[in-house]
Amino acid sequence: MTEITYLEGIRQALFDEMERDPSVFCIGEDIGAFGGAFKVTEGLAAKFGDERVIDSPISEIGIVGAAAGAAHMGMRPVVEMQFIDFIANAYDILTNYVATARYRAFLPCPMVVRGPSGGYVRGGPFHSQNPEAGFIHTPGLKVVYPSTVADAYGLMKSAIRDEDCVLFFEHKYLYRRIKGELPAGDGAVPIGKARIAREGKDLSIITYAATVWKALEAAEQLEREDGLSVEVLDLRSLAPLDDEAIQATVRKTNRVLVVHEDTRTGGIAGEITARISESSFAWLDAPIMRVTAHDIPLPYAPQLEDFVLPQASDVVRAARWVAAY
Amino acid sequence: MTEITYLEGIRQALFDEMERDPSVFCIGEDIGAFGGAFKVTEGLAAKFGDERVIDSPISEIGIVGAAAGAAHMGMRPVVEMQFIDFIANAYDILTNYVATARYRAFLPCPMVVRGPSGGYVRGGPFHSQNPEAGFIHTPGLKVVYPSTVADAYGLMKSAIRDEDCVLFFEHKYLYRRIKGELPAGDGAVPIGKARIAREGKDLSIITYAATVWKALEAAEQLEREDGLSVEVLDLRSLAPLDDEAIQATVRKTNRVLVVHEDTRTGGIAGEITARISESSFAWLDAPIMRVTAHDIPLPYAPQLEDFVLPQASDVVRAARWVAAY
Amino acid sequence: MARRQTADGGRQGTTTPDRRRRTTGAAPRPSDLLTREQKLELYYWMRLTRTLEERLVALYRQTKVVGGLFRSLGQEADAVGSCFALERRDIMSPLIRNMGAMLVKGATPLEILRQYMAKGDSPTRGRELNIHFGDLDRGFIGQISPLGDMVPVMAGVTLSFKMRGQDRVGLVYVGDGATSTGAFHEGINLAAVQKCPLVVIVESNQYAYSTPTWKQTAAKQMVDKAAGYGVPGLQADGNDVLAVYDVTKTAVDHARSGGGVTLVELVTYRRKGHAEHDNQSYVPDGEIEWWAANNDPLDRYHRVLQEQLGFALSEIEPVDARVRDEVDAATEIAEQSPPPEPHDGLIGVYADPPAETPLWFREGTRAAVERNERAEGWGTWDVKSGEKGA
Amino acid sequence: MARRQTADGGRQGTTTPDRRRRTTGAAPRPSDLLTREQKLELYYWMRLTRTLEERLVALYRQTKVVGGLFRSLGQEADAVGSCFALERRDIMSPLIRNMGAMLVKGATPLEILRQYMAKGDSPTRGRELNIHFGDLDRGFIGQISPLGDMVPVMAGVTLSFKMRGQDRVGLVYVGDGATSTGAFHEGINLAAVQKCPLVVIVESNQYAYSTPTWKQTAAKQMVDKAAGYGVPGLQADGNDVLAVYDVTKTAVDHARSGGGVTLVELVTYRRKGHAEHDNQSYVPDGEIEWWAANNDPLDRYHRVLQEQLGFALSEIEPVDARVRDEVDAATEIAEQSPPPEPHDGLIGVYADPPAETPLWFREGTRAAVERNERAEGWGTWDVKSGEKGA
Ligand SMILES: Cc1ncc(C[n+]2csc(CCOP(=O)(O)OP(=O)(O)O)c2C)c(N)n1
Ligand SMILES: Cc1ncc(C[n+]2csc(CCOP(=O)(O)OP(=O)(O)O)c2C)c(N)n1
Ligand SMILES: [Mg+2]
Ligand SMILES: [Mg+2]
Repeated sequence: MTEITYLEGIRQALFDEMERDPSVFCIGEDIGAFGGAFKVTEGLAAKFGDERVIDSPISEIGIVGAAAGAAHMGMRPVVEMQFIDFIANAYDILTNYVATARYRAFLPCPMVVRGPSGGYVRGGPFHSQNPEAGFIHTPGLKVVYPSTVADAYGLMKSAIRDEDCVLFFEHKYLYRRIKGELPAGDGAVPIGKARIAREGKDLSIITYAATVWKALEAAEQLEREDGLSVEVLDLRSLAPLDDEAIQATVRKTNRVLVVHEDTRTGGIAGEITARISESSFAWLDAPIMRVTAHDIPLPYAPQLEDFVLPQASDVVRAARWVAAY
Repeated sequence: MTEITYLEGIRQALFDEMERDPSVFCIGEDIGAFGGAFKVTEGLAAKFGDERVIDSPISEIGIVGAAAGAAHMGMRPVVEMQFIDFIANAYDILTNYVATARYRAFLPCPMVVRGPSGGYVRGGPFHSQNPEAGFIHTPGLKVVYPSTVADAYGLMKSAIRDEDCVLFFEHKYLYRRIKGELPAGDGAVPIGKARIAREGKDLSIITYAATVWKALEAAEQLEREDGLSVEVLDLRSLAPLDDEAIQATVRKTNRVLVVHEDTRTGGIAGEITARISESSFAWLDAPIMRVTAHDIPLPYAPQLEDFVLPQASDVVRAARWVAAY
Repeated sequence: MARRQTADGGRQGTTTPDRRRRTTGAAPRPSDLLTREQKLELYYWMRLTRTLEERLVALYRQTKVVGGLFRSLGQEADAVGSCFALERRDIMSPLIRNMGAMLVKGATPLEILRQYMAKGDSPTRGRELNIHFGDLDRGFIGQISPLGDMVPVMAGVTLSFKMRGQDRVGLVYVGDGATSTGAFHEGINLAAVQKCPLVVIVESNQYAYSTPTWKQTAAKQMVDKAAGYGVPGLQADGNDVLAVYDVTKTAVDHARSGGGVTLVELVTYRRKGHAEHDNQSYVPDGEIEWWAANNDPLDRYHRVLQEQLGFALSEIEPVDARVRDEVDAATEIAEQSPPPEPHDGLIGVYADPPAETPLWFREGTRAAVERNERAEGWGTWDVKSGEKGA
Repeated sequence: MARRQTADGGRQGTTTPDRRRRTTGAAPRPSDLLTREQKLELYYWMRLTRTLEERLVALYRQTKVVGGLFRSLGQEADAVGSCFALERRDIMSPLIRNMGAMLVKGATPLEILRQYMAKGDSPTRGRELNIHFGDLDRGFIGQISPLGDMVPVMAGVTLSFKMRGQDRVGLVYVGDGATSTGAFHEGINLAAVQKCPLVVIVESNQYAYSTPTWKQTAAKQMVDKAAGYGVPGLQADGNDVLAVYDVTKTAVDHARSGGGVTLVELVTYRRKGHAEHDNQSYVPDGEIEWWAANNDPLDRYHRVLQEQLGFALSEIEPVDARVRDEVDAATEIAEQSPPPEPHDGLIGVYADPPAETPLWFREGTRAAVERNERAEGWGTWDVKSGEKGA
């Protein structure tokens, strides 16, 4: 099999699901013939036609609401946010309408909202966001954020097939930087299951998305320079969280670092810390510590962005501290 | 001095600040002659005129944006959300425009967004929300949520005088249920400082808003029935959090229960747990545990609402568990 | 804010049937094609709406209604006449003043009574308030509180009709106040561009809670918004049920034949407050009385039935009796309905997992309910007495 | 989607000056009252816009521009002519195609160059991109990326003028695409109801990124949206700088005299892609060339200056030279500017506390920058080569 990029993995999943199921369609700004700002949907309109790959007005409320309505009627819409940052515009309709549809009204609302997320690409404060925390806070939504090609592909398949709304965060830093093969067979990756990205026994790093790669880089350095055996758990699914996998790694290594690119206060690391504290307090040999971005709107200049976002070197420094505790 | 309600405390602060500072004005739906859905602004239009107590169209984006623009020009707007639930509609402009104005553009943006929040009042899924977690996650915003009359009054004064945007959550269950006196003098309460609502030495309950009262009720019962001495810390300010006060109570009692009315996953309790874990791990004699609402859109029927929201009896049960650990 | 309304001002003038546009002319009106049964049915639905709401008021006063109570008094023609223009397979999304439309679409008084009383066997099993419920099979979708959101949702419902080549139409109601929301704007614009088979009904009932329309928009009339979306705009007297039917039928036919969206403004008047507690202190003296005396949709249609459509009083009166009986019967059953079981609240946030597990600090089933308080969330309180206003 | 445009279709027809409305007639045009110096100044600002953008293209190709580069080629008249109608004390909010308006308001080429290069002494000290910056003293407010948000913000700016009785006016630009946002709708509606002294300029440049206007709205023209907000709507040829000035001045005067909001549509054409990387594959053949050859705003005004306003070539050419010199000088300084200090990024999220403390795992000042990558966030990539398109 040939290697493809993370972005191609997503595109391939869209392609496969649209081919498999005629009720799947895409809607978003500039996603048709143009293929989207990042070309994720390139080729889809040519293959499936304008009616299934719909260029929309600049209306995030409109397209999310329309997706919900179509989903009620049996369609399976995939909504693109041109940048995930603009999901903020649809916060009301996503958290109030979509998330509650099944519970309050027994309305099925199977839909995916996807878009390029995250920083490390000099996108500035409005093209680099990680808004996942605001959505894992909302019962009724599922949230995934893959870090590998196989997961990008496999989670998109599961997201489209899921009976509820799944927010699918794509890390734009990874779009073309990482390559991998797709597994043989269907390749769907279940939502709600974490992945051990690297086995280890001295310390667990729990993370997701781009910082999985920062953590792996740090883990190698720690092994090389400190002889530390670091386990890296890639959450993949943020809602629901894989409590079992989190518990397993914590009880194995007894030391935890939670790493994410999102800002610190109110980020998911807090939730993970609380769950570990509740379930595995007795297993902890050190405080659960967090490596995150600063609580600052992400600035644009490379010197500033790199300072505000967590880097592999930060993970190394923090891991040494936790290991030495 | 006579006792006034929590609601009257807020109204009095609005009145005093509008009188003191001609740049303060109010804008919101039905807040003028009608005085607002809960009558918080009653009498303000009669006193200060239609131009300073503006009835707006149903446009949460519009009024938050307009407040920001006016704030840039030196005004001090106070925006009412008819129910705080509708702040979701302004999520983009609050988190992207308002929160970042100072940092990215050196634009002052002193404004208050206030509104009736919280449950226990049979308001159903869209008139009972506690959306604070989505906003403490946003650098650049401040968030307060008082539980007493004096704090309702004093924090509103500070919020209006603050140089940045303050989200002021008012608990509608407390509006007319609690009474108190205003302190002599100015009475402004600094943002960022917690309050010890009850002193104790065996266990700390960290909480805010309506559940402060549930915690106090539980503390009394625990004292009476178990001889437990429970400290209750009322956070008052959620962003910034009072790390010092949190640390002090934790290091004093060594056992912590974090209680909030908000849903569990992604609620502020996670953030508080993480901060305690990081700063005071060595002082902990038991896991930090959370008492929160279920991860469910808040249902309407009393039987369901009471089941989904945390009750004093839940706090009692949880506190016993933590105390016995 | 210089612009002011006189007590009986221009607003009331807007109710003459002649304000209907583009539907006048020599061609027969769609309502001419209704059968005698259908014409009487229109009366039945309006009467059922009013009687059922009056029953709810009685239950509200007995504090058997858990939350607020929302009336459509004076707007029954608007809701009933418009929904009557739909086929069974069409989908409709009501707002808080559209109980009449829901009844036409098959919602039952029993469901509505149970829902208002937050019963365990109500359509939402106690999860949602008042008439916030729906049923895809009968063709109506339950609203949520955040105003405007149903417009993009219905854009999507009707987009699916178009994509699948189904011969179905959608209809969404929006209040004059809710036209100010971003959701309304994005939804109707998207539907217009996509030529979705959607009818958008703007109910100009002159108020949004306490806010008169002139504080809501500077537009002279709501129908002026149509051109900005490139769709036809129609306007009708919302208190004339046949006029409402006619204008909506025209829009529905337009949608069904591939013409896309129509914006229909129905001019009417909200005679009760926003909700039952609202004392309407903001309404100019005499305004409500004027409408009650001169422009009640039921009174008007009662006269039309007799004077223009040739119905005898003996044909109309049994309808009133039938409605009373039906509402009585439903009330009796609804009052017996059990409240929801607390644990039922854990089911169905997601399809998978199908239920939440009880929280760690809970053991077994609880009965935490101490008292059945009315949602303060809906109340306008009298500050002095600390009591809720009437 | 049946509606289609021909390559040189109706769209191009919209540029004839005669499409200006309500500004034609016997009365003198506001631009007739401009001095000779001012008329030449208009040319200066347009030339400066173009030359500065061309310089930025060169710097972009040298990868000295950190993020994307946004051109206003072909729209210089729209930005310059409209902003020229403001007084010094008025406040303007630009969008991405309004560098020209910012220059008129006093933004300097040096600031813009530093900003694009993310320098530490740029107006936002490296925090924000390209022309996202402002200065209240000079009367312009920096935009943010989420489209539409500046409309409610400017509603508030101008509301404050009204509340304080200040003799000031606001002007906000919005793209044809951004008219689809809820923020635009809520903002203009609120401003209209409040009769804020605000001019809303819709730049009909025929595209929003790759999306042609007919996929954005079914409205026949953007100016049709005015009636829905109850405000006057004016339209002008956006490539005729004097027509732009005239129509905007009319709207500004209307606002200043208490008349409230005007919606002004300027019909123009975006000759470059959304950003520099965009290869405009979606544009019909010949369309760009047609506009370049027949309707370039600088060419047109160059001719007008000579043929109608009596300027000699010897008066115009020194302007071009002056602009070149200014841009050269600014480039030289900007290139020498230092990058921001990492720790400067900790300052000023709040007034109080004035700075964030460094995170626990950081020690001392870091220099984490490994390479100066261009924001992939702005790029359309060539999938095959893995390279960014030109
Ligand atoms: C987005 C949003 N903001 C505010 C409210 C609070 N609210 C509920 S009903 C109402 C007035 C609605 O007026 P209108 O749309 O004219 O409908 P009507 O009640 O007149 O039928 C308001 C402001 C809401 N439900 N949603
Ligand atoms: C709310 C929002 N959605 C999407 C985007 C992404 N986006 C940036 S520019 C643009 C096109 C803007 O088109 P238009 O408003 O016509 O302005 P123009 O570029 O033509 O001047 C889009 C979709 C955004 N910035 N904000
Ligand atoms: Mg209304
Ligand atoms: Mg455009």
